[in-house]
Parts: sequence; C-alpha cells; structure tokens
Amino acid sequence: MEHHRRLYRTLRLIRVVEEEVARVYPTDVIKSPVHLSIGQEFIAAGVCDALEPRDHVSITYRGHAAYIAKGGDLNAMIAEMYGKKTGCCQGRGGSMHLIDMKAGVIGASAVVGTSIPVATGFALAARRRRTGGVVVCFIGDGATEEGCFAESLNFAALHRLPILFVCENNGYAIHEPLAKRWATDRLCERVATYGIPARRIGDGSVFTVRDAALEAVAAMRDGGGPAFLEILCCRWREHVGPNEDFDQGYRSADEKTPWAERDEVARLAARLPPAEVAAIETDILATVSAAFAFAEASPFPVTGDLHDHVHA
Amino acid sequence: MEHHRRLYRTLRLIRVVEEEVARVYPTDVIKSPVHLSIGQEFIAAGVCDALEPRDHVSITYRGHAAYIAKGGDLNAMIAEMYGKKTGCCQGRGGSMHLIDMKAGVIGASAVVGTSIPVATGFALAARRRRTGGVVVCFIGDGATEEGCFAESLNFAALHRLPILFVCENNGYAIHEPLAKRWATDRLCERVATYGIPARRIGDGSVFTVRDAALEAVAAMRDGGGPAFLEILCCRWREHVGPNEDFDQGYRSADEKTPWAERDEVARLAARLPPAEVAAIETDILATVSAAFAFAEASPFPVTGDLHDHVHA
Amino acid sequence: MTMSTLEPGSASAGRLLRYVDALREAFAQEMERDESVFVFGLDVDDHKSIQGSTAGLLQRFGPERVFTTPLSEDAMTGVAIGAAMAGMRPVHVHIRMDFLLLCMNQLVNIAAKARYMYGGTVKVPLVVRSMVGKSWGQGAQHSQGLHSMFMHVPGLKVVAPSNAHDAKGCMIAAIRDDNPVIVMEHRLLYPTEAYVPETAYEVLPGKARVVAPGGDATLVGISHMVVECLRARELLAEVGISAEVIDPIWLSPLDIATIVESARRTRRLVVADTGWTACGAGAEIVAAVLEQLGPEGGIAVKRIGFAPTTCPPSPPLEAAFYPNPGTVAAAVHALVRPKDAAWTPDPERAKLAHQVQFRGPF
Amino acid sequence: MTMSTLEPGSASAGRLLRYVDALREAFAQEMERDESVFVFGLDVDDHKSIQGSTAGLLQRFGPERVFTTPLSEDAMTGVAIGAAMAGMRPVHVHIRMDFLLLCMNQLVNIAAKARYMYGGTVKVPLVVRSMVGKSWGQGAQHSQGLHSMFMHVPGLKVVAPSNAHDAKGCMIAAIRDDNPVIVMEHRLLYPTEAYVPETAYEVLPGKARVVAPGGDATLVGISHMVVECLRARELLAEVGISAEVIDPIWLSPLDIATIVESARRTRRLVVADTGWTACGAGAEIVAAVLEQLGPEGGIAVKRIGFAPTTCPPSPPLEAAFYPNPGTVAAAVHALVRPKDAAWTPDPERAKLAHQVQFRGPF
Ligand SMILES: Cc1ncc(C[n+]2csc(CCOP(=O)(O)OP(=O)(O)O)c2C)c(N)n1
Ligand SMILES: Cc1ncc(C[n+]2csc(CCOP(=O)(O)OP(=O)(O)O)c2C)c(N)n1
Ligand SMILES: [Mg+2]
Ligand SMILES: [Mg+2]
Repeated sequence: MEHHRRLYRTLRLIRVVEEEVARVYPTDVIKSPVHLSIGQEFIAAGVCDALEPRDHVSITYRGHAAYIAKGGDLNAMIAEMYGKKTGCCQGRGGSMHLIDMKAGVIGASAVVGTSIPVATGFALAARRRRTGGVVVCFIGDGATEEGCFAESLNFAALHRLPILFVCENNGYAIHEPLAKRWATDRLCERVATYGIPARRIGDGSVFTVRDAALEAVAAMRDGGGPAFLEILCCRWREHVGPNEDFDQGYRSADEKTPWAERDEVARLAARLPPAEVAAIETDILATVSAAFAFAEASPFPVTGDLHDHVHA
Repeated sequence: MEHHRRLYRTLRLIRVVEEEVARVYPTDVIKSPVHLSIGQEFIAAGVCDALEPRDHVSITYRGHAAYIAKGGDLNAMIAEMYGKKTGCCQGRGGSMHLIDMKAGVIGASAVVGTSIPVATGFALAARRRRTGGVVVCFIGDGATEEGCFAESLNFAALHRLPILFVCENNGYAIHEPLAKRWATDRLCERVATYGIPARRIGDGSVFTVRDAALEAVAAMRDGGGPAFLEILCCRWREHVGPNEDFDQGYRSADEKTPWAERDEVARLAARLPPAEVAAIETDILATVSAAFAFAEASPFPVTGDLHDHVHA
Repeated sequence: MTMSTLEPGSASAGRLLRYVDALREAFAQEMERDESVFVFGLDVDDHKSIQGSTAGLLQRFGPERVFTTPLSEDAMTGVAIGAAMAGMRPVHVHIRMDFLLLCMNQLVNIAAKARYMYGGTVKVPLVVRSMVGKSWGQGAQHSQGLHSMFMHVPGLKVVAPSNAHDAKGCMIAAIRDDNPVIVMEHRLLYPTEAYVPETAYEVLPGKARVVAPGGDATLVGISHMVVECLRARELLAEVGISAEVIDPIWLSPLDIATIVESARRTRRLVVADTGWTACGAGAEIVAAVLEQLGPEGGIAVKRIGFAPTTCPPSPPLEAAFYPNPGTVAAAVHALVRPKDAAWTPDPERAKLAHQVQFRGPF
Repeated sequence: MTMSTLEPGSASAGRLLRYVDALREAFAQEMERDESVFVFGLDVDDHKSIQGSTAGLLQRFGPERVFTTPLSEDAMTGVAIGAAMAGMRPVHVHIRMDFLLLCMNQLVNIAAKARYMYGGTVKVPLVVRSMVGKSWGQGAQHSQGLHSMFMHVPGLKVVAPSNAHDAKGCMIAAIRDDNPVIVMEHRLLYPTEAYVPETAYEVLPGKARVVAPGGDATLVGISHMVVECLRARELLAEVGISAEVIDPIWLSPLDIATIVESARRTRRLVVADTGWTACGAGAEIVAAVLEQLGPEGGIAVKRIGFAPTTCPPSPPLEAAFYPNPGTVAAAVHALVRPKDAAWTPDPERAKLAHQVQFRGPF
C-alpha cells in the first residue's frame, strides 16, 4: 500500500513539525502567534493526497498542516515563522500568511473566512484557462458563519467551478462552542441546497477523507461543479500558542479522549512494518531539524527592505 | 368579511398612490428615483394585516406598499418624495428611505440587503424588552444573495428572535433574472436548515399571504423564533421609474399575463358590493389627492437646515 | 455638450468622444489585446450596460468574459482578487462607489496587502470600477466619493479621471497595472466630450496635469471638480484673479511635486474635492504640500468639498451640500483678497451646464 | 509599570488603575446604571474576556446582556444598529480594529447616516469598541489603526483614549452619547496605569488635553503615540528643545482650537499617529490648523505614522514600520533646528518600557 506509507509520512511530518514548533516556542525564536493543527492533521493529509501539482489549496492561519501536505517548502515555512528573509513571505507574512505559489499553496488570511472567495476566484481562473486543475479551500467551522461563505457557495455552484470546500469542524472558534454560534448543525444539508454535493465525515479516518476527496476531485475534473466536506475533528492544543488548555474550564479533556485513542498518526504507524516506520522517522527528523537549522541560520530582513513589494 | 374589505382598501390605496406617483412623475415634482410596487401590493397588504401597532416592519427602497400597509403617514411619504420639509425624513431621505417610527416603519436602505440585520436588531430589542412585538423584514430575491442575509438568519434562529422574513420574489434584480444569480431555487429549503419554518407561496393570493403571516406571527408571540416566507410575484413596471419595460428585450410581457389576470385589486373589488367599492374609491381618491396636495403645498427645507440632524 | 479639457493638437489627438464611450473603447481594446482581461459585476451585461459603458462587450467577447453576478459584492471582490492572483486581469464593476463599503475587507485586508504580505510572490492586477452619483435624489447612499479611504491604504492605487481622454488612458493604464487600482468615475462626466485618440494609450500615474495656467492661486480639482474649477476660474478672471487649475488625475500615487511647484509660485492653495474634507484628499494635498515647502511655508490654504453632513436629496439642501463653481470661486477670492469684502459670483452664472441638464432616472 | 499622564490632584483623583480595568469599570458602572446597555461581540464572555476588559460582566449581568456572537461582523453590526434604533445601548466589541473593515457598510452607510437620512426621527446610540494590535507578529491584518476612515464620515464620532483615566471617562461618555461612537483602544496601553476616579464620569468630546507644556514645537500624539511623544519630549529636553504634547482624545469631533493655539505659539506642528499618514488624522490636523491660522501661516509641519507599507511581522521590518520616541524626537529636532545636522537619540534610550515587555500570545 504505497499510499498508506505516503499518508503516514505526511501525517508524521506534520506532527513532528508542529511538536517542534511547540517545543521551541517558549524560547521566542518564533516571531508570530502560532495556531497548531495537532490532532487535525488527518484532514489536510487525506485531502491533499488526492491532489496534483496543478491543483491549488487555500489554507487558513491554522494552515501548517495543509501547507506541508500540499508540498509547501518546509524550510521557507519555518524561516517565515522565525521572521527571516528566507521565509516564504520574506518575513512579511508570519505564521498566519503562509504561501507557496510554486507548490500551489495560495496563501492564508488572518481575517477568518476571507480566503473563501479568493479561493473561489482561483477556481474561476482554472475553469477559464481550462487548466484541468481544481482548488481546495480549507476553512474552520467558524468561517462558515461569515456571509462570504454563503456568497461564495452560491457563486461557485452557479458557475460550476472546480472547488472543494473542506470544513475542519473542531467544534470551537477560539473558546466558543458551536452551540453558541450555530442555530443548528445542519450545515451539509444547507450546502446541498445550492446543488453542491455535501458530506459529513465523523470517523476521523484519513482514508475516509482521502476517498471522499478523490471522488469529489474526479467529478470536478470531469467538469462537475463544487463539492463540500465537513470533517469533524478535535483541536488538541489551545487556540493560539503551544500548550494544551483543558484546564481553562471552557472544555473538558474528555473531548479529546476518543480522538487521542484513534490518533491517525499512531494508527497508521502500527499498520506499517516497524523498520519502515523507523526509516521514515529518521528521514523526517533530519528534514525537520534541517528546516529549523535553516531558519535559525538565515538572516533577518534589513530595515532597507521595508518598502519592497508594496507594489508589483 | 371585515378583513376582506380592509384588505381591499389597503390594496387599492397602494395601487392608487403608485399610479398617481407614476402619473405625476414626468412633471419632475418628485425629486427622487421611484421603485414602484405595482403588482406586488398583495404581499405587503397581506402580511401587514397580521400585525399590530407595537410591531415593526423593515422595508426596502421598493417600500411604498409596505409603508402604506403598516399605516405609515401618507402625507409625509408623498412630501418626502417631493423633497419637502414636511416629508417623513424632512427631505433628507427621498423615496428610498421612507420611515415612520410612530407607525412602526423602521426605515429602508438603498444598499440592497443591508436592512436585514438592522431589522434583526429590532427583533433582539423586542425580545429583550419583552414588548410582545414582532418584526417583519421585507426583502427582494436579490437581497438573499448578500452575505448578511445568511448571517442574520443564523443569528435570529440562534436567539429565537421574533422576526418574520418576507422575500418578495419577483424573479429579477433590476434586469437580471434568477437564473443568472441563484445556483438553485431551493431557498426555502435552505432557510429551513437554520431551524426556521419556511414556506413558499406561489398562488398570488392576498389571503394565503395573510394566513401564513398570521400563523407565523402567532407562533412568535408565543415565544417561537423566526419564520420565513418566499412569495412569488411579478413587478409590472420597470425597476426604477414609472413605465412598463416589456419592450426592453430582457423579459416578455407574457410573464405579466397570469399575474394581471388574477390581479388581487380587481379580484377583491369584484367580491365586494359595488356600492362599497365605490365608497372606498371615493375615500381613497380624496386621501390620495389630499396627500399630493399637501406635498405640493409644503415648503422645501431651506439651506440653513442642511446641518441639522448630523448628530442627535 | 462639449467639455473638452484637451484640445486637438494633431491628427493623433483623435475624435471628440464622450467619457462613457471612451471607457467602453478602453475595455474593448484591452479585451481584444489580452485574453486574460474580463469585465464582471452586477448588470454589466444587461441592455442598460452600466450607462452604456459596457455596451457591446457581451456580444463581442461572450458571457465567459462579460458577466453579471449575484448581489454579493464582498465575495465577488474576493473572487476578483483570486482570479487576479491566478493570472487573470479582472475589471470588477460597481455602479455606485457607495457599494465598495461592502468590499472594504477584501480590498484593504487582501487586495492591498497580498503582494506585500506574501513577500512579493503574487501580483493582484485588479481593476475596481466605481461611479460617484450626484444630484437628483441620489441621496445618502448613492452619492459618496470614498477615494480618500483608499488613498489611505498602502498597496492600492487610486485614479479619478475628469475627462474622456483620461478616462480611456487611465482605464487602460489601470488594466495593465499589476496592482489593484480603484477607478473613481463620475456619473455627471459620462456625457462630457473630449478629444480621444483611437489607438490604445496609457495615462500613467506620476504626472498631474496643469489644466489651465494662473498666477494668483493654485486650484486643485478632483474628478468632476476639475470641470467646476475651470468654470470657477472663468468667474475669477472676470474680477481680475488668475487661478491655475491642476488635475492630479491619479490620487495614489499622487504627483505632489507639480502641485508644490505651483503653490510655491502662487502662495495660495485651494483643493476642491468630490468628497468630504475631513481626512480627505484635500487634507492630504494640503499637508503634503506644506511638509514639502518646509519652513518657507506661509501659504494660505483652503479645502472645499461635500458639506460635513450626509447627502440630502431635497434640492435646496443638495445645492448647499455640494461645492460649485460659485463657492469655489468665492473661496479663492477670499484667499487672494483677504481684506476685501466676501465676493460670490451670481449663482445663475455659476451653474454648470451638464449639472443643470441631468435628471433621473438613475 | 506605571504610566500616569494624570497626576493625583485630590482625593477624588482616584486610584491607580490599569487601562483594561478602567474599561471594565466603565462597562460595569454603565450597565448597572442603565438596563438598556449591553455588551456583545465575539468572545466577550469567554475566560479570556477580551484581555480582561469584559471580565466578570457575564457573571454580574447575565447572558442576555453579555454574549458572544457567530463570526458575522457585518450582520452583528447591523443588529447593534437596529437594537440602538429601538432604544437599546449596545456596546459591540471587536478584538481587532482590522475587523471593522467587514462592517464598513453598516457603520458608514447605516449607522452614520440613519439619524440624518431619517430626518432626525431616530437615534443610534451605539458604541463600537475596537483594539489596535501592535508588535510581536501581529502583522498585516491585526495591526491597523483605521480611525481616519471613520473621521472622514459625518455622523460618526471617534475617540482614542491614551490612558486609563480617559479610557473610563471616554467609554462612559460614548455609552451615554446618542450617536454611534467608534472607540479605538490600543493593546499596548492595556497594562498602563493612571489615576482613575471610582465614580462614573465622562470625558466628553470638545476638549483636547495639553499633556505637557513646551514652547519650541507642538507635538500631537494619537492614542498610544501620546505615550511615545512624552518619551520623545524627554529626549528632546536633553538637547534643549521644549515640546508641548497634546492629546486630542476625541478625534471626531476634534478640538482643533487647542492645537491651533499651541501651534500659533510654537510655529511648529508635528502629529504622530498610530496609523498611515496619507489622508490620515495627521493630514486633517495639519490642514485644519493651517486653514485656521490663515495667511499668517508660515509654520513648519510634519506628519509621522506607520510607514506606507503593510505591517510586516519580522522584527527588524516592524521596528522600521512603526514610529517611536526616537523617530518622533528626530522629526521635531529637524523642524526646530533645520540647519543643524540631523539628530537621532540613542536607540536604546528611545525604547519604550511597555513596548519592550510585550510578547505573545495575542
Ligand atoms: C473576521 C474575524 N473575526 C474574528 C477573528 C478572531 N478569530 C481568530 S481565529 C477565530 C476562530 C475561528 O474559528 P474556526 O473558523 O472554527 O477555525 P479554528 O480556529 O477552529 O481552526 C476567531 C474568532 C478573526 N481573526 N477574523
Ligand atoms: C448592495 C447593492 N448592490 C447593488 C445595488 C443596485 N441595485 C439596486 S436595486 C437592485 C436589485 C435588487 O433586487 P431585489 O432584491 O430582488 O429587489 P427588487 O428590486 O426586485 O424589489 C440592485 C442590484 C444596490 N442598491 N445595493
Ligand atoms: Mg473551529
Ligand atoms: Mg427582485
């Protein structure tokens, strides 16, 4: 199972990167807020496994996982978080605005939801230029409350654009649970009224996610319109920052338990030959420590760079 | 049938006002654009018949019908369109911004859709102050495409606010048909996913509309949350201005035919004793000509008034 | 009527063309030249075609490149930005500038910042067309000139052509620009004519135009106010005051040097704007000129614009709300002859031809 | 740390209180006084309670008067406006001023205009709280001071308290005001302390405060920049330059008379802003002062603010992006001693205490 190995590698790579980010964070080398995706990696890994280089993904400020899964440059990502000139935004974006146009990662906004129409615009361009490419737009559950989500769904469906919206429903926007934000949880049903095939995935399986993405993407390449996936998940860490926050009173550690028990990283590891897991681990550790070393060694931008890139 | 007579009077009053507006329009006494509701009167008449003085209605720039149906001051409305100091906005609003807070008409915006959340705020206040009042928010089909519509539905449903959204679906936004704007016509189904009872009325009957509004309003007064009505209708005149526009090529006169055949104004007249119809007519003509005379005779604001009301 | 600020200098000066037709020609020529240009926005493809400014484009370029949208200004702006980042050149059309308030987040938080915050790895070659409505009951929400909000934001360019020649040249420059450009058109300028070359040309940022020379005062007019300033200049000439009229054309980046040079000479600076004055384009011009003049300063300054109220539709209020050639001339007079009694030209003579003609519907 | 711009004058001068606690006290006292006041917005009711500024309100006033919302800034602003028109007094909270770009339509097209366009028949007693983020990676979309956009619009009031005393007094004044008020808070000011009376009081529009006297230059600081101007004043004093520091407090309506009086005396005006300068608050102040000084003009002026770029998170770029006491002092020095060589204070000494301390997370 080649794709099993590939998925595991991606999952594990993301996990190791995120844990390293969390580890170094208190030393203040990272010059941005960080929104970790630990626990949610299976979504980005599963979805991006269905994509090709000509495809695009739109990510969020909680975008490390999808950036990595789509093949974004890891060195440039870590350097960006360190505020270095070699960062993917030359230190002008920070961790909330990762981009790698070469890898098809089209950027992230720190204003929740606002990347949804931008991603839709990429899909419009893909359709117009007949590239055969598709766009995946990752969003959180909170982003679906913004008006531009409804506006974008309608437009994407009206023009039958090749875009897959993936909602990572971790049940919270910062510390506010769905019950305080959603009148009902009939999100997929709502999206379906636009004529968009919509499916909810609750089993936490990277394979289920991958299969659903493959199916949706295949239909789009055949000229089908948009599709929608709502994928339940759990955010293991605090909203922003490196720590757990189950002691803060707004949610209980029980919420994590079932997710931790079926952690995809561990589950996939257990199904691969130990030697292979070990080899992957060695490789990943080398890659990750090289990336942090690269970031560390890279120079900061200098004052004189400030005015670059205001205009093209 | 007291309410039959009452409904007829309202329908006929609106029709006569609108036709008089259209008649005088070319003489340039009206100092604003006008968006006539001829053909759509049955919606405002039917819905507002279900309301009490403590209730509020939020109208649109195509709001003459609902303003009148809710009991807005006719003299002040015509004077406003004439740009006079005695207008309901003292000449500061024009035909697109009618308001009569005493009658519970809470104003209109010329930026489509933007009155939806404002109306929702009135419903929040009604709930908080336990007035027992409800709010009706009239909108066009185009307004449902704005993000704030989805945002407002979610919030109203989440807080179970006493607000009835009434969508007057005349099939067009200016000259653009639904097919160029809506991915599907499953609007009611979509609204229902918020847990909001939603119903589509296609028979053009003022009684059907009234019954649906009565039912919705009764539920709200009992503490129920929001409700939604999509009411199909036909705009008999051009988008803005006094004329018909079936010769413009974007829609055919056939669209109007079935609606004209079952015109509620004529239909209700035919079901009342002719003497009663005549008496109502006399009364209405007197009312309307008095309103136009009032507007005509009223003074314009003076230059020195310009800076009033910038701040409270 | 003819309102030509640019006289025919040679055969290449072109034909007399209306502002609206000049815009249309710009779209047609650029769409012909570059496949990636497309024009979309509410009602661009109906029979009224945005007052005629997009007429014929649908027939010529088809519905993939000329299309209306749902009423979703916010998302449609994002769509335009995404398409632009992906290599297209969208022209997104709004029939009122007031509606841009629905898209401020996309314009300011995304379009203006994308290139910078993504470290130069993307371009956003986006044109946002918007029209300022004026008079005849446009009222509170159909009348605003919001250019100063966009001038405030690094990463956006802003242009406000005042005549048919610049309408075409600026629009072509905007379409070819690799950055987001907010184009502020003015409804009252649509029927005005100027000499417009037939071939494509660009009126680029960086050069304001001295529209008419003068020695007593520098009068900067923005958009439609250029026309009213020229009329004010005529009125002032009758009382022996010579005003130099400057059209900045591009508001961001702004050619402040041309204005500084003039103001240094005339010692008096009046800016007449089609918007409110507080934190407006006039404030920017006055402050920038004075910073540049440095300690030599000592020039008299005045900003003119909308009254600090919401725009009222009632005619007498509306007349007081807007500056006009008479109020502009009076302001210049007050600066030039501060010791004289205030002077106001005969209101009848101060009226502007195209202003008087315009009547609804929209 | 203590950063008191208001010394205790008497017993009624109150206790030393942090800016954040002064805000919280304002809400508690006004909610106690007036049933119609309620506080809502994303995350006002969680355990972090907007950096503590709404802490305890939920427990005391209950979830009907203190509640979070869906992520729907646009509609929630409309809801606040409607509730205000219906007689409530909403305080709508945004943890970043940048998010107001999502609500511009409601704020500018409805809130600012409702009273006027409805002929005085309604009031909109709405408070919009928003916070400017600064430093430590806030970056492009979590750092903007957008007050000048709101100053541009008639019908809105704008206030930017720079210390705990004014934070409480302005917030109470804003809540009691019958008009929409945009309150611009600053994240870096939250821990700063001043003497704050225990009872409720209002710091009303109409009166700027001369925070520190001086004769060589007038230095106007906005929001957080007041603190940096005071530090710049100390640095300048060391080289024999005496700067008068003025805090306008309310930006709209603006007390320009106090600034004019000072500038007339010092002949030099520097405005240091926590925002971009183009069409900014500084442009407004400079232009308004010069209009009022009239032909006597002849004062030297300078605006200081964000660099004309998007805000970059990388520390060296961020340091160059923001004005600081050193750059402010250098600018004043250049105006006061134009013939001297440029002077910049030792960067170490120019650092601001609370600036250095702040580190994430948000
Ligand atoms: C428009 C906007 N409103 C509020 C915020 C503050 N904020 C940052 S992240 C966040 C939560 C978003 O939740 P969700 O979309 O579910 O994503 P998650 O963080 O759970 O991945 C909020 C409210 C913001 N950044 N942008
Ligand atoms: C936000 C916004 N976008 C565009 C317009 C221009 N416009 C005015 S009326 C209208 C059509 C609205 O259609 P609908 O909501 O169906 O109402 P109808 O006119 O049919 O009653 C449009 C697009 C506007 N006023 N506001
Ligand atoms: Mg979430
Ligand atoms: Mg319609």
